[in-house]
Amino acid sequence: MLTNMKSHFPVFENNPNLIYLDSGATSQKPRTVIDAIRDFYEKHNANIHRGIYSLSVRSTQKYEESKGKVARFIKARSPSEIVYTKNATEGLNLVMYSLAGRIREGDEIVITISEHHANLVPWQQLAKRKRAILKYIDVDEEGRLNLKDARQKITGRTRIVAINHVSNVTGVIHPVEEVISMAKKVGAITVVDACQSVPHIPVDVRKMGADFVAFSGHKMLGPTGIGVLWGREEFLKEMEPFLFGGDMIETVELYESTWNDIPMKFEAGTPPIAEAVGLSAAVDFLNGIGMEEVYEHERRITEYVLDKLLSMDHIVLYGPRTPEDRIAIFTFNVKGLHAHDVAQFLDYRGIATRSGHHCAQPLLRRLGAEGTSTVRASFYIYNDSRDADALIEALKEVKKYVG
Amino acid sequence: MLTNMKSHFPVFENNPNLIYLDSGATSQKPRTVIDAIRDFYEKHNANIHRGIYSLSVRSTQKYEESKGKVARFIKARSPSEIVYTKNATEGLNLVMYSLAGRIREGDEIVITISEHHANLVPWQQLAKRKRAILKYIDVDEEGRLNLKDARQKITGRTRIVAINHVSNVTGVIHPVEEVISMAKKVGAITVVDACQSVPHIPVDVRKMGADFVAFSGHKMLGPTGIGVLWGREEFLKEMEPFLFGGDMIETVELYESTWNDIPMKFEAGTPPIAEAVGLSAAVDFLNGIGMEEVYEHERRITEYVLDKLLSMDHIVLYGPRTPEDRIAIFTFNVKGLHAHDVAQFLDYRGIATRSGHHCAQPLLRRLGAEGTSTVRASFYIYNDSRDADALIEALKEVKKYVG
Amino acid sequence: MSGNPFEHPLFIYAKYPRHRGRLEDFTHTGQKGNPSCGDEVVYYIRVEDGRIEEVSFEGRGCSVSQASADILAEWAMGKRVEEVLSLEEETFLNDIVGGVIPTRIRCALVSLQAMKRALAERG
Amino acid sequence: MSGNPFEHPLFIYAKYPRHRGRLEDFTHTGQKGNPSCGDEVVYYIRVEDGRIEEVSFEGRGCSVSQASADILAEWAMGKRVEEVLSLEEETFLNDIVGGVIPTRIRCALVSLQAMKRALAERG
Ligand SMILES: Cc1ncc(COP(=O)(O)O)c(C=O)c1O
Ligand SMILES: Cc1ncc(COP(=O)(O)O)c(C=O)c1O
Repeated sequence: MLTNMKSHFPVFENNPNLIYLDSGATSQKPRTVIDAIRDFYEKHNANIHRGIYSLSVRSTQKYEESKGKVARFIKARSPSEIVYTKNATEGLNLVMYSLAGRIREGDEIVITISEHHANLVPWQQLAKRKRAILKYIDVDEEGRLNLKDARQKITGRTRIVAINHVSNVTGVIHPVEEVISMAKKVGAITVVDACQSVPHIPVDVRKMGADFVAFSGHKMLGPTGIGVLWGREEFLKEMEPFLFGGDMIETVELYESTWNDIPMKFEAGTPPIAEAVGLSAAVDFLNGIGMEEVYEHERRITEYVLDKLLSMDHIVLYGPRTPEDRIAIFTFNVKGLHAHDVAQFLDYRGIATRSGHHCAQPLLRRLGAEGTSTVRASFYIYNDSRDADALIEALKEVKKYVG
Repeated sequence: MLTNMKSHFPVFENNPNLIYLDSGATSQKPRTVIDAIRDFYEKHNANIHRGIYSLSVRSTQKYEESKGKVARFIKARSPSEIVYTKNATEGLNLVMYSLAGRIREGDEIVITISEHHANLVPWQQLAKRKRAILKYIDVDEEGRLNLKDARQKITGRTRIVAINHVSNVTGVIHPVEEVISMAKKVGAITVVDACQSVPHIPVDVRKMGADFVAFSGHKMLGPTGIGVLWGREEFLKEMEPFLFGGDMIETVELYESTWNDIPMKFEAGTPPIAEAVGLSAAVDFLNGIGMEEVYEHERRITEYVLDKLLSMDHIVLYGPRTPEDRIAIFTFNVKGLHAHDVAQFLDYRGIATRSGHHCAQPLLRRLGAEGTSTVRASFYIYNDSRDADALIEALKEVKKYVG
Repeated sequence: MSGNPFEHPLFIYAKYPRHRGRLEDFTHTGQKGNPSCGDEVVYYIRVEDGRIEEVSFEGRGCSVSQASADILAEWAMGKRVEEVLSLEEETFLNDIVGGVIPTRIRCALVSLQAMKRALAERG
Repeated sequence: MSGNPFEHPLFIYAKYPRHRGRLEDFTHTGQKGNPSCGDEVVYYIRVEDGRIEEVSFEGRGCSVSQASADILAEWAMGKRVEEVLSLEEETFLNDIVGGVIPTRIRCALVSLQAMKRALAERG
């Protein structure tokens, strides 16, 4: 297990009793990330591109350096395949809007029932607008993807396949490579929501084989206000731009414009500069640990927590009952108690969890979560077995209020 | 004149020789803003909405508080009219995409020749896509709006009028109220790009009368990664959402979704939370000075600089030659020298300016700037007459390299 | 409401509601749900001469939503319709429900909205 | 390039170009502009048996773009076409132009791109 991690995160110093189990929503930030942002504003702050003065040169270099780091982190071919967005949601919408022109009536868009709304509602709305057919690949009772169903749903009429790499509800690591290769066979474009994978497991976008991969900075120790969209160069080059404005153009005539090279073509206006610098530091921090180690750490936590959770018969767990191919996210309910009440009790015990539908209403319905309200505890590198014990103890205690 | 302002901005401590005249591109950040961001990450960081634990309650409150402050700052009716975007460019694109459904072939969209690309390219592309007619209101030789031309261009077929409040090239404060009232008479929707006004002059969106007003946080002492779109409640309520995903929905069924209330309907995914907290501190800082005082300060600088610039016959100034109705932005060329070379010389003298087309190619062509490359010096609250003198001295010195 | 929610009066109220059920002879009914968490409240109300004679509710959800539904039913009985329609959120939350922590406000307001919807309909 | 641009060799080059003008008998020509600042370079090149015999250029823009156009013209003369086509940006910037500060790289590369465009065309 990783040890002494909390000491790198000032939030735990300032909230000594905090047991933070909501990293699935957003992670805490190490001191190095916070310092990098401050340092940027205090020493180098300037807008990037076209500034000819030293400050602007420095800020441009830092911005480019950040892209280089992110590119290497996910094994992209080049930093020019990295588009910075405001969050993962914008990245997924960008792909949807930019590909919209290729979708015709009757075309099929295939997603899974386990998508976060960010990788569901855009495709649903695109399908409605274009009279395309939206199809859902099913999961089993534990939230694992039904590959047989995938093979049936992906057909010669499928134009786009969009899928999450890791579910933010069940923690399942989906076999995206297999789904992508099915999609490739029929010539469909593939889009992966990697929000819950990039922070938690090693991700190699080239091995994965997808055409687009989106994720957020704030879930991987980085700041809010920045997301990453990786896109295969060929696609980025030929795609229509999405947001129009400064920096994404080459020339602007009164009635016509031409576009800048990638990735600038997709970065209209002032980008999240300080945020890029913060994200850079976050990648450094994760590299310092090693993503294999991050995954191992979560796997040990998973084994520990799963064992305890499954032994409590007042707990209903939504998701896999085995520790393979999953990260340390646990979504559950206490029989007879409402998720909000349980989450509030946990908070009363100093444990920060989330209750609600976790932006995945269709999945929670599929898994049979009544009213779609559930409690989610999600772990990250700074959590240890003491945090796990606190959760387990509190859940044992809750039993007395049941019924 | 405001005095001792630089002491509030750490960048000047760390770059003691820096004469920063590029606030039109992005402003420097006061210590209070930098501290607010750090404080947020170190003490309160959590995702907002639906978190039932204390940290999330605090971060949600800080986010809401930020909206309240921004709403009061621009005299909006309610914080629910404030949508946070990633930058002003996104805000303007949001309006364009959300209104697109109302535009038919032959409809007219009227903008001005002095728009920044962010308030030009979106409308140009909308017009192309819908076969609508894009019309430009002209400016005079000094960049002041031609109101007679506005009266001619705005007709019964005009559906949208989009205009910048203050030009980022000439510094002219346009009479937007008059243009808006012309637009109202014909029932057109009005969109104001207030990027260069909100940081520099008192802005009252209700008095202004527009339907939408967009601006950026990073130009008004706030962080990168956040912009503001104010929209009239009636419009926001009936408009189609733009980005789809978490938090902007009410219910998600497999093939249908319903939308959340405003402003959440327009804020898909994790918003710029730390950035909102930083913007809050920026608004406090500006309120501490008073926007009337900010404007007065710039007016005094303008009088001072204008006088000197106009006395140098090797300088060609693009913009008003009088100090009325303008802010302290000066765009110019040195006769016989290229803007890039001049800007680099200024940098050599420690003066940070910008050279290029300032994302306003059509305006620079209109004003006769050859090759559209010009130097821009833009002042803000931390600049004083010493900064102005440094610029003037350097420009005098440059004369010897001419010809 | 803060601290242990299971030892809070609202949790007890939710467990032992006084007005749960469906009136036989209601003149007004109205429903409100919070789809994001599945909370739901339906009121059945008997109004006579502009006065609320009897109220009951059905629904499901967290303790705060169900308890405040019950409390509001109790409070409304005997009041005039206008009085209930003009009840402000702040007053409801603080003076009638007795204070609700920020995160649970949405839960509590479901009942007020259901009640207003019911009374706003012509009976 | 850093320091005072007006006392930098590139500025002098730009002021006193050796190869400005238009060849009468060119076999290749190519143009590249940087619309964002108006820099522009057009090359006129005479190639014989795969060897570059003569080069001239026209254009306008900042000192870096115009000086590097001139320097590249000088360098290219006598070289074989393939050699020029395989010239890398780094080498061009550092060894031929003599180093360019980051902000001016785009300015300097306009000429290299124009030259490659010219030579890539069939004569
Ligand atoms: C007038 C004007 N409009 C729009 C913008 C675009 O702002 P942003 O880059 O923050 O989206 C700017 C700033 O560059 C501007 O000056
Ligand atoms: C699987 C998944 N997809 C998408 C998102 C959306 O990310 P963001 O809110 O940063 O846009 C999240 C996070 O909430 C997520 O967990």
